[in-house]
Amino acid sequence: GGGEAEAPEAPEAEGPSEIQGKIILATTTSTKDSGLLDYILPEFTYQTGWEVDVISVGSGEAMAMGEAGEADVLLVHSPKDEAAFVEKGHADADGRFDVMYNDFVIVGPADDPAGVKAAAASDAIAAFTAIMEKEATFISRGDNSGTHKKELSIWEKAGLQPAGEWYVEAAAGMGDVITMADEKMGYTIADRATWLAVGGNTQLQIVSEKNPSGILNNQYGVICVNPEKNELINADGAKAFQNWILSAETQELIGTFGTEEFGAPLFTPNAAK
Amino acid sequence: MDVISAGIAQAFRLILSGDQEIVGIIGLSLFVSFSSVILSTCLGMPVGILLGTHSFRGKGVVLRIIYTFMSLPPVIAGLTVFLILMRRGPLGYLQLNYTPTAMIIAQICLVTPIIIGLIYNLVREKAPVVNRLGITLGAGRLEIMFLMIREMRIGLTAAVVSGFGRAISEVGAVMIVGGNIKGKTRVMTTYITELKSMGDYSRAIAIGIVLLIIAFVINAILYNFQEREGK
Amino acid sequence: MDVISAGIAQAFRLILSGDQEIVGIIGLSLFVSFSSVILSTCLGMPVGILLGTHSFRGKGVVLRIIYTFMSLPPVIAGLTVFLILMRRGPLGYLQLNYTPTAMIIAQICLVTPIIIGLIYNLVREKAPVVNRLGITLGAGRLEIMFLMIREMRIGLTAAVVSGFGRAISEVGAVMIVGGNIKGKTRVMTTYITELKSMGDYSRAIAIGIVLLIIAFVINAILYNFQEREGK
Amino acid sequence: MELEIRKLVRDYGTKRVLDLESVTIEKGTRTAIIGPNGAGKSTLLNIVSRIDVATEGEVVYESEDPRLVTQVFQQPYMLRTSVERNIQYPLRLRNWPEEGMKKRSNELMEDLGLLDLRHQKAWKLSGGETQKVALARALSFQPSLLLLDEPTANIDPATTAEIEEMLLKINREEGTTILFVTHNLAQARRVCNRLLFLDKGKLVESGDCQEILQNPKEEKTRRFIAGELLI
Amino acid sequence: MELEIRKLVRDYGTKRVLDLESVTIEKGTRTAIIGPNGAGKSTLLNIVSRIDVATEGEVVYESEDPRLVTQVFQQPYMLRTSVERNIQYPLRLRNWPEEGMKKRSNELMEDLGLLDLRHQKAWKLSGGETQKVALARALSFQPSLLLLDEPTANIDPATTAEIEEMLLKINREEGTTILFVTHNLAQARRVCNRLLFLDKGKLVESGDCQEILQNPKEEKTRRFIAGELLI
Ligand SMILES: Nc1ncnc2c1ncn2[C@@H]1O[C@H](COP(=O)(O)OP(=O)(O)OP(=O)(O)O)[C@@H](O)[C@H]1O
Ligand SMILES: Nc1ncnc2c1ncn2[C@@H]1O[C@H](COP(=O)(O)OP(=O)(O)OP(=O)(O)O)[C@@H](O)[C@H]1O
Ligand SMILES: [Mg+2]
Ligand SMILES: [Mg+2]
Repeated sequence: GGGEAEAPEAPEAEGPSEIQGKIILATTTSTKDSGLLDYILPEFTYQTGWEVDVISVGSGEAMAMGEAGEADVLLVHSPKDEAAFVEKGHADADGRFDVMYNDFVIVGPADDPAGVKAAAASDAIAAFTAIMEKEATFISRGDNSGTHKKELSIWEKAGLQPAGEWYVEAAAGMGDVITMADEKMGYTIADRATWLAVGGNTQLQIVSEKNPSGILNNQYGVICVNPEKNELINADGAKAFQNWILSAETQELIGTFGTEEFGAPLFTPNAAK
Repeated sequence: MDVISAGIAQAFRLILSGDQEIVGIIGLSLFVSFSSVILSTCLGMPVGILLGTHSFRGKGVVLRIIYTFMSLPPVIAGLTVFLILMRRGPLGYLQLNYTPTAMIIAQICLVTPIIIGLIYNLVREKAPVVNRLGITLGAGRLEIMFLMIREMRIGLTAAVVSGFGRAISEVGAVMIVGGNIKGKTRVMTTYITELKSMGDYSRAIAIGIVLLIIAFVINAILYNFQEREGK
Repeated sequence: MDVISAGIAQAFRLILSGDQEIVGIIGLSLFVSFSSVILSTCLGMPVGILLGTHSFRGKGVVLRIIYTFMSLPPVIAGLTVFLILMRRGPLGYLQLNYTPTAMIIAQICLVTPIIIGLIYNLVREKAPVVNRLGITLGAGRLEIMFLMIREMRIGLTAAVVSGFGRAISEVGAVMIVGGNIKGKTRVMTTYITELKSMGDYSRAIAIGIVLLIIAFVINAILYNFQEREGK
Repeated sequence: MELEIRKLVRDYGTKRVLDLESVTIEKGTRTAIIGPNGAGKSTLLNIVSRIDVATEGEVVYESEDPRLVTQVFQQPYMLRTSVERNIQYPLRLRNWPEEGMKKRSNELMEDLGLLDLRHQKAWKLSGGETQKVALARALSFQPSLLLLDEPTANIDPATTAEIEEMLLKINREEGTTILFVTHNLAQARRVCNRLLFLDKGKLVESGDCQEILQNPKEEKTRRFIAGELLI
Repeated sequence: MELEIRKLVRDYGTKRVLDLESVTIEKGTRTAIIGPNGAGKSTLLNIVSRIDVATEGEVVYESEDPRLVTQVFQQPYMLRTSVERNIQYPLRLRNWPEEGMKKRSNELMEDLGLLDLRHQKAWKLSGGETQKVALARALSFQPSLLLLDEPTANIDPATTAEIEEMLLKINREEGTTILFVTHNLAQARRVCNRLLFLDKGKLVESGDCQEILQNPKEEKTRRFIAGELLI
């Protein structure tokens, strides 16, 4: 993405702006289900007067919506596809910006039959290799979501091609897949936000996390959709959103989200300054 | 099971709490489902009655198609309406996607065939008798239609109730065209789905129970009306 | 609109290609829906007929509850069955979650009330006449039940077809208890949802059209059967 | 001339149930239609009252207004409302004022001994009561042509006498043309001045009622009339 | 004794439609039940044939077997199949062999002039034809008690004579007890040897048929019989 970082126009702190219209934000389920957007968006509307219709879908669909010009701005986590998206000219002139990241965790049954926790507590590639060697049940998202793409990239880096009875391709939502892993006493990879929300109800545990190489990082980016796609795209609102979410104040706000409930922030802001 | 009983307890707490957000969600559910059922009834009832009373070439095919559309998956109904209403779509200039109006349109696509099919099936046997009575007493076409409705009101009510059940419990279509936007297009079923995907099963079940209680109250009202009229 | 026409074209290509995976998905859809409809019919038809022919204290309440369950959201049906069948649930030892059996059970919960409600409504008016004929000709209870079924076969078929439409088009329940596992529990509707979430609209519509074509063929078969029998 | 029947044919599938040569019914006449079961008498009435259509031929009416023709069926259908409202229904269609309707229906109920039943549910009456209500309903709006299909078959002797009296009276006072299907030859003799004898869909004989009953020209008619002497 | 009616009362809501003192019907008798419309004649038959239940009192039968009692209704219901199969249905219930059924139904169709109609759809017959089929169906299994509700009301004179003949014959040859509702006093005189006169639900007079018709003891009966003289 381009490294441009305009200072966002700080609104006068006197009162709410007049509502001037709405933008459509297509995003992944994790940003919405984690509660992040509910936490930060009122501030955006208050400051700029743009209302936001949040459509939470898979990353794949979010980008399809962008491509079709159905959304004005995207907040997604599938960097490779995002690059391709920009390349093909679906983004506006400014392209894509990093916003924040959280991380993926590999979770598995309490008794950890593949011994991942002992062998590879912070090595995702070793963890996957151990699971495949033991043919321990592994549930894959199997739906081209950002999480699924991340999983596939780890298999690829490990030089493995998972297949067989133990490798369950369940194309369902993240929460469903965590539940399924619990039911089937298998492993899976999940984004931390969803894991924190759903994992408490299960008997699963984190078996591998915080890979030093950053392979388990879950990077979110923001993209304004190319306004030439159709005349209904709200380019002003989209740009205002992009500027706002990249602004120092918002980044700070993102950095505080989740501390109350989980004791630690769910997302780490990392907008390119 | 604890989850289910917790859900039941929570359902009652929710109802008693009168939480503004929940009230809004329930209100929108009712608004969307009632609107779509009323419009579907206006469309489907005359069509069902006409099919039940008239013969014409190709009627068999029409019926088969209607029965087929009783199997229309909500996701497909939603997707089709979405594609038609989308910005680049033929009706994009109306900017209806992600509004309750779009949700109503999508539900009409689902509910109308059900209402037509059920009414046709109900009317078919009794209609000829009512029809010939109407004719010999000097009723016009429209008057005969009203007579049919009055004579078969119990069965017709049940058909409409089935349509309502379908509309209020359906999630696939309203999720796609509505987008489950908080405070705007979030209805009970999309909220249930969201809660479920967040792993909050007991709250999901609580909302489900609230939905059933509402359906029960509505059915009870219609049923009482039937009781008084029928028998 | 391009997406829709692309979907239509793709639907025919899919059907003609005979792709093994698609064939498996269609087969499982049919297996699950037929099984649940057959079992629901076995449960629901006698209950519907008995409700239509007998009076007893509390019948009004029973009917209201059945009508209410016609509005049961699939997600709730799925979730409840899931919680009962889950590993830590009361029937967890059966290990049925994520199997077609669980999908059938969840669909039975959805379809049975629909079949009971529709049949009750259908039987109510005509049943007394058939009933008294049966009694005076010396038919026993069971024989009267069969007589009802034979006399009202057209309407009953339509009720069952409605139930089938509900089962085959439903996604919420089978998604939760089945999990949409490739090669195991993936059916047409869960596949459609998956395709949609991947943004592959035209393929989603193609599968939707395949589903409708199948429903059309099944309806046409039943309808032809009706045609021969009725009139 | 009230109406002219022009070479009427009616086929059901391959079965020809009516195949009449032309006949004219004069205004103000009282015509009996007699013949064995299945001769086509009801079919003829149905075509005249426009609820059935001829396969070939046509009926030409003096008046253009179809609302002046009415028919009382062999098995009358009662609207799902009170006796009184059944009788008033044709008047309501004609926008009579509430007052006038009340007066007219009271008159008719008085004549037919229905006053006690006025608030009863009409569809739960006994066989004879039903037929009386159907008659009152047909007479309410003073039709110019009255078609009756065995109107006193289920009515007790005293009431039968009253009804015959009534028919003669409206014919005399209002000039109502009457077409009257009956199996009771004595009744035909008492009430009618014209007669059509049908057998197997054909018009065997027509003419003056008394004359034919005394001196039938055709062998078939002779045998039919002789049949009555057996009983 | 074929059956004993013990102080029978039947209320519909607040309306008492039957309030009989005790009566015995002897085996092999032919009893006419006469009375004005709404007297409770059909209600009485319905209770005797067990399709209605008395509010108070009971009917005691000589035979325990309910399959020996049958009834022909005022408005008979035809099964949705052919004439022949309608007639054979009670035999099928009794597991008669195919051969025997064919023979028996042929016999009856011959007697009632139904042979031409054997393959017709029974529910599309004319009024009189319907009644003949219903009679044949009831007679098929040689019941010991036959309840008839105005069985010849819609039947032509020659066939009426044949049916009366037939009833006398089965009574004579098989000792069948006959309970016979009719408005035709001449018919009662021809067919019956006992008579019950009902009015407003009460038993006004009972005894020998010919005697009562010639010399009624009660004023009400006298007036009713005089009514026939008017026609
Ligand atoms: N819808 C129909 N389909 C087939 N056949 C029919 C239909 N309606 C009537 N018929 C036949 O047409 C013939 C004439 O019927 P119609 O009812 O006119 O007789 P009808 O003279 O009124 O006899 P009845 O005195 O018994 O009432 C009968 O043989 C009957 O079976
Ligand atoms: N289900 C019912 N609900 C209310 N009233 C009824 C019901 N059935 C019959 N009645 C009333 O009971 C009375 C007796 O009816 P029933 O049918 O026994 O008369 P009936 O003697 O057979 O008369 P008809 O000669 O006219 O056939 C009638 O006044 C009728 O209106
Ligand atoms: Mg007739
Ligand atoms: Mg009666």
